[in-house]
Amino acid sequence: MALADLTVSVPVLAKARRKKLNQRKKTIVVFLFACLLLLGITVGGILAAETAVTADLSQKYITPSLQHLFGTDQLGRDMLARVVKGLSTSILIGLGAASCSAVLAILLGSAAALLGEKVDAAITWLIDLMLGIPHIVLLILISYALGKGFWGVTVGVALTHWPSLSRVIRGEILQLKETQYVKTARKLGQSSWRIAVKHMLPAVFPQFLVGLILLFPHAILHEAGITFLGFGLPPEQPAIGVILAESMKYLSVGMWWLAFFPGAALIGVVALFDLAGGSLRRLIDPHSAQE
Amino acid sequence: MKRNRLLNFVGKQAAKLIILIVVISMVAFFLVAVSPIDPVQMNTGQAAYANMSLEKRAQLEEYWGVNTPVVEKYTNWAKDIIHGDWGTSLRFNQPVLSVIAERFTNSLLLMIVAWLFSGVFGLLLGIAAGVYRGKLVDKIIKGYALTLASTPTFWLGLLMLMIFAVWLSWFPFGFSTPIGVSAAEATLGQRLYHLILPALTLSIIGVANIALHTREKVIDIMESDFYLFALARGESRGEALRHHCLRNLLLPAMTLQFASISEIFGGSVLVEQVFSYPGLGQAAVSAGIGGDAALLVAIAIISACFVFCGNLIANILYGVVDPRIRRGHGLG
Amino acid sequence: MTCLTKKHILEIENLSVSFLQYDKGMRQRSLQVITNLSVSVHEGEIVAVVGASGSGKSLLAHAVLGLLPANADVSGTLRFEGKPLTAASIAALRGKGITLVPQSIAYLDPLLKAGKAVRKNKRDAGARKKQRELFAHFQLDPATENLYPFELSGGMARRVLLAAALMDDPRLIIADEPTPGLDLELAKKALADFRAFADQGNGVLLITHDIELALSVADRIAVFYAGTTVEEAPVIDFEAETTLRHPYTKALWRALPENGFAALPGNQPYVKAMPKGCPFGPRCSLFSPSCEGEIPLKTIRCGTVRCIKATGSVEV
Amino acid sequence: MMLEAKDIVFGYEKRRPILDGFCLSAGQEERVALVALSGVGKTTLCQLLAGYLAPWSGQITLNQKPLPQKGYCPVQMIWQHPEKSVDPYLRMKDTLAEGRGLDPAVLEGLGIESDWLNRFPGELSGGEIQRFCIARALGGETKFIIADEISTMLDPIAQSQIWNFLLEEVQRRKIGLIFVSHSEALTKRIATRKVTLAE
Repeated sequence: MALADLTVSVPVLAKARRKKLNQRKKTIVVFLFACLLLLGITVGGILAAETAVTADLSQKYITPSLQHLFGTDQLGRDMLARVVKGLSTSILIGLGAASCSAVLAILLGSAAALLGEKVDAAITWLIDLMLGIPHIVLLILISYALGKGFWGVTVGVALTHWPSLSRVIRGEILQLKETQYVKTARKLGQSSWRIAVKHMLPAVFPQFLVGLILLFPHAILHEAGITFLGFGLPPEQPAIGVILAESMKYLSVGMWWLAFFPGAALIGVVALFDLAGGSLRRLIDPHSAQE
Repeated sequence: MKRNRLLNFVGKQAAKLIILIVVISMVAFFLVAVSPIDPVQMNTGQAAYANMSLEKRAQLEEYWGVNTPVVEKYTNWAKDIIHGDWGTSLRFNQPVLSVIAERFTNSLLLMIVAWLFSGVFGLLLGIAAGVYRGKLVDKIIKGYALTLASTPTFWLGLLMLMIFAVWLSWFPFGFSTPIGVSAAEATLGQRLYHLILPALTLSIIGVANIALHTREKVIDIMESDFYLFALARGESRGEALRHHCLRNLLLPAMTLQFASISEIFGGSVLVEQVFSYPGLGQAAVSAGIGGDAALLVAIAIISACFVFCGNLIANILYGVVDPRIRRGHGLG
Repeated sequence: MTCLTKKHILEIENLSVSFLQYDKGMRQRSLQVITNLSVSVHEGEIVAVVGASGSGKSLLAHAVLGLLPANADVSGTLRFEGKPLTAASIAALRGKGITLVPQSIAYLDPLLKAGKAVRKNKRDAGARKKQRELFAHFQLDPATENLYPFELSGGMARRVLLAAALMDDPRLIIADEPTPGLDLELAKKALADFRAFADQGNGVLLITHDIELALSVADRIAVFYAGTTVEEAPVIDFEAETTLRHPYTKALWRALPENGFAALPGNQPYVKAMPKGCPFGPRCSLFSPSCEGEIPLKTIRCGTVRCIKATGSVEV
Repeated sequence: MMLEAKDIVFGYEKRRPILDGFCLSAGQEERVALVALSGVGKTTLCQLLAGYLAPWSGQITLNQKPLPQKGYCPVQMIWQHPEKSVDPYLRMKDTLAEGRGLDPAVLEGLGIESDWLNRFPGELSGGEIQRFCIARALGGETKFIIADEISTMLDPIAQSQIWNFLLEEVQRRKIGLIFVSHSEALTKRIATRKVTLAE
């Protein structure tokens, strides 16, 4: 570095804070680590499906030990296996529902921005309406309409999470439409289709991708919440919400591990998604190049 | 002129609210009507339902309105509501309005406490984190907020119950009044005592969002041209922050906090369930499980109105506080 | 005319600014945007630094005031009224000795009324009186102090910004592109205000891309090219090509619409691909291999130049 | 072929026109300078003339016909801020391809270096990008160029480079030029006619 060996004759007036580890490299590592871990949990859950529902009444109420890291429940089922299976279910439902939601978001958001004022007004109104009812109430209604269970929760989460992302995408496209370069492209005779592909897609796609990943944690938390309330996955399935709802009965007798580990593990998964989304944003966003 | 504008504004908002109520009631009715869940079966239990005589079953189906077509049900409901009759909650066997009135006061108390607490603390933590960006304080606050943002509300509730009610026995194990004491007889002290844990749970979760948001805003301000100009004119960092930060922060923070009413409501549903706190959220859950259409619809409407009012207050306050709106274009 | 008899207010010697950045890959590199820049301002003088936009000259103002972001490296010798400056003494001078007139209204807090902004939130009678005097001096209506920035017109905003700068009786104003967005009339008025300030024995460092404007108001011009000042000359030297010192300045002169509008081929070098030695070397007709070495600053006829070929004689 | 503006009324806020009854008529061999005080909306006027904005009333015609809404517009505008008028996600050669495409004579005339073609706008200076914008606007069907302070942000050398090229090109191809500049010297040098906008 040319400035490192400055002599006394040229005083240094300000010195940049240098970071030891390259931030960009660190971000990539974090992103990959989060993705791998999530993949591991998902696969692990599928493998642990059998153990998670196997009851062994001789092994009831065991506090966490080396043999059962997370302890066992009232039927002697291994809580570790149940938690991993539950997380895996949550991740799959979260992925499915959030992806559907994101597709809805991009369809409605771009329709609002591109198909004229009337469509825009209708979709904006719908967005406001959806945001006007608390998520949970809407989830309860949708889940009830679909007879609760797997479909209730998946469709519910998919139908309730698109509005905010949709609004972002709409805003982004409207802004792009007003840029001088898009207006100029139009005057140069470029077709709407080419403008959409060449100018809009590359600008909207990163936003969409990050928005999608940041939808996962929301979807997962809502899935767990609604299941906890009794509107989601059925009680026989080892979902985090089910496990926690069951644990309530044993709380007053001090079986803390039934509630503690499943919840903490859920936080871990949600935080991993947040981490992945956040680091992806930092990788894509050109403004963070100087950080 | 000014009066006219005010009337215009009130009229517009009222029309918006009425349309909102109509649409939500229709959607809610439709959703309840298409459900495959049989309310009779849900409310009598498996065994009783199987042993029931056909006449009895028909009578109950009549009572729950299972066979009435949805349009007819809706028009009946709409006619009644114009006369101020919200129908009867079949689950609680009481007029919907009285169920809601009682539950809503409980919930409101809970939500207001949590809302104020999370707003004030969120703002303070956010400012601290933003001002000391990159320092230890920032890292701790950021870590705290990010962890909480990923924490399921109900799990935190369970944890609080476990620690403060079971292990330490500092607080009661749920409900809004001591066991055996009705709401009417309970003293204010007793009610507040029962309120602390659920309100705390809700606040702790609520802090995360506003703190993170405020932090971003503080950083934005510290990178703004006007902050730079303040420094260039010799104001110290502290002065520049005092002069330019709070004012520019309060507006977005206020909007965010009012917009978060929807989330606080959602959180209260879960927290009430955990703490067996007899609020609106808990009523929504049991109405949903029991197929209590009238109550479910009413709760959907009330919650939407609640959120609507929050946004409206935010808009009005914005108009009062922000000179660009106050002196520029006025309300609406 | 005798040279440099007046007292210096600000001297900048060998100022360098570089930023720590990430390339497309993952390497951290430092990007040199200002190299060995030297310029000085005397009492009663307006000195204009002219250069193309994006050439890094707006960083000059922030560098002198010590307001660059944390990823900047700054080095060089700054002297204010003869005393060398350190990072700490710069901070103490901000607003008192040196002040900034920014380029636009975006530098005013959108939620603060003009009067309060000018007073820096002070409420005491003294500050209030001073602010009102300044407003009166700039022919701003007294009601202006209760207006928010969004309510100010372009001309009003400019005068408010100037009043803000003068609030603490500075010795030196650094004006960063104070005229874009203003038409010629308003721009001339703005510059007349700077002239009046300088005539009281103060200094103005005017940073601008507009050479026409600079020539009409400044006493001396510093020409900025690819991150450095290649020549600093009294404005009178710009009346003819022959009195100028640096080949770039001469080319600049020839390119002016009133002097022939002649285009010199080539472009300013890219910051990531600076030539060795003289940055103008690749476009210079006088180029020789010795231009790739170190180029010292020469003083010739009351001006300075960074060119090894420059001589004291006036070519005809 | 004439570019004509008749009784143009336009504004951004209701009932507050910033242009009221503006008229202009320019031929293909003219170089018209628009001169006005700031705040009169020269950029707005440029956008109206190039068909980017529709006037409240009055009309802009080329050869007695309104400007085409679709396809290549024979009236092309060059903006004041080059970095805003190119897509930051596109390489310069792709931006260029939208208009005239790669014409070595134009690239050379404008001093565009070949390695700039593969760069993104963020890797070029404003003056360098502006050359691409000029090249882009000089398509074969261009009949009029509207130039809105295109050299304001450039140093005099770059300014003379691009103007010398542009002037030669419009004279050779008989392209009408309408331009805005606050520089008196530049206006005097280029314009064949001066149109002053009153407030």
